[in-house]
Amino acid sequence: MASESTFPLSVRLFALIREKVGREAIALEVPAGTTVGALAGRLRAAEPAVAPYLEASRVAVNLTFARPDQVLAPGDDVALIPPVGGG
Amino acid sequence: MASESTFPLSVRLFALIREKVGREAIALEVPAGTTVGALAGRLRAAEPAVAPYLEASRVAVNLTFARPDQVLAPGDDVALIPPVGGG
Amino acid sequence: MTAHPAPLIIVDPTPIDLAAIHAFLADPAAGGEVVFTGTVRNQNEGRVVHALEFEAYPEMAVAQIAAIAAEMYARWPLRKVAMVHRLGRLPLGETVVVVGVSAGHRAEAFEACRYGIDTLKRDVPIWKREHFEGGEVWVTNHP
Amino acid sequence: MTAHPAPLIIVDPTPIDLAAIHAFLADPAAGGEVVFTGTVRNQNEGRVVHALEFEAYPEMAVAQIAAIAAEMYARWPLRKVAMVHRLGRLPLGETVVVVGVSAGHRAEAFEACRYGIDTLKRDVPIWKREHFEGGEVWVTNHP
Repeated sequence: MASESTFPLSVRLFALIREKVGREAIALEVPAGTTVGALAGRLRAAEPAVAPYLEASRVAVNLTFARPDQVLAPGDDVALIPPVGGG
Repeated sequence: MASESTFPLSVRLFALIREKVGREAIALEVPAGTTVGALAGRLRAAEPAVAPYLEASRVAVNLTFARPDQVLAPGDDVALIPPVGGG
Repeated sequence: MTAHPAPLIIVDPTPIDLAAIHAFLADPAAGGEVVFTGTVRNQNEGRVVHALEFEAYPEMAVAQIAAIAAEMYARWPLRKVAMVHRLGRLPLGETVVVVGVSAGHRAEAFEACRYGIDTLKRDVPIWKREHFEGGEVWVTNHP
Repeated sequence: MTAHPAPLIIVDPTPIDLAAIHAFLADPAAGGEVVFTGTVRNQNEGRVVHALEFEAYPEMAVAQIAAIAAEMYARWPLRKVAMVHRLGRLPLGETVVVVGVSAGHRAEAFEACRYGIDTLKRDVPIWKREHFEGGEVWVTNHP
């Protein structure tokens, strides 16, 4: 491809992950066409401290749990959801 | 047997049965050794109006549902329990 | 024999105090509490209901409920059990019966509460007279 | 599409008002109501617990609870659904979560209430930090 367009994506962190990583969100710049399933690699590269928590976590996009094949779009509200403990 | 001893037994009535029979209890005089299972015949003889309700009802003795082979004793607190509707 | 907290059992015409029942069920070792509440509904089997009237054999009703509570304690690891049934004539929406259970974990609380109300409806000598649009009738629970 | 009464959904730090939830669940056509209440317990997995602290992703928690309530309405003939979760640091005995359901008949109320709390514990983004004798730890629900 001649030129690869990218867009900024902020991934929110909560609870244990927020505490271990030491911030509220990780800012990424991702290529158009990036899927939810490809996020883990990008997060690990951007912030190694998040690596141990990726496998057990789910990804939420726009307030819903997302499937790995979902393609991310500019403006998506993305969050990393570690195992929950409510109730 | 030379002499047959008997004792008085009052059988309490409730709800539909009390209403249809028109009283709170049926007074019986029963032979010693009378079982719970034998009560129906005695009640029917003493008060024909109770007959239609005997089959669907249970007998309680001293605040517990009684088995048909239980032998009644003087002073027992006996009640006819039509199908319940609580809750 | 394990000692269990005495159950809360009431069968009388006073209005049911749900807050008092929740307070009774509270227990430092209980993480979950399930409360079933039965109320007077506006219809039954196609009839428009105006009120329900409950009559009991009160001494036996209390004894039967105590026996049911004892079974619940024997079958599940429960903290507290409350079973309350109101008597008399009750208008629409009024609370008729409450069965409440607290336990360390929710699975037991749900199962025991369900067992409590099911068994109460089958074995406790309380009768219901339905005042409906056009008449009155004694109504029994389906087995 | 059938219109259902909007569920009562609250996820915030204000104390949970059980009486208000019972009042919300009341419905002329509901004969039965099942309310699950979860409270802060004094121990967990052998640890002596002093308090629990709940954090949420609040917008998503509300959206997920709304989705669970919609599923409950779709699967069972319910009248009203209430799902309330408190946030912040809560001492022993405090009410953490309430799932309440009213329905024409009790079987559905029990099943739907159980489904509601089970699903909330699995899929709603709320996290729990346990303050115990000797430390603090994030605790997750077992699947």
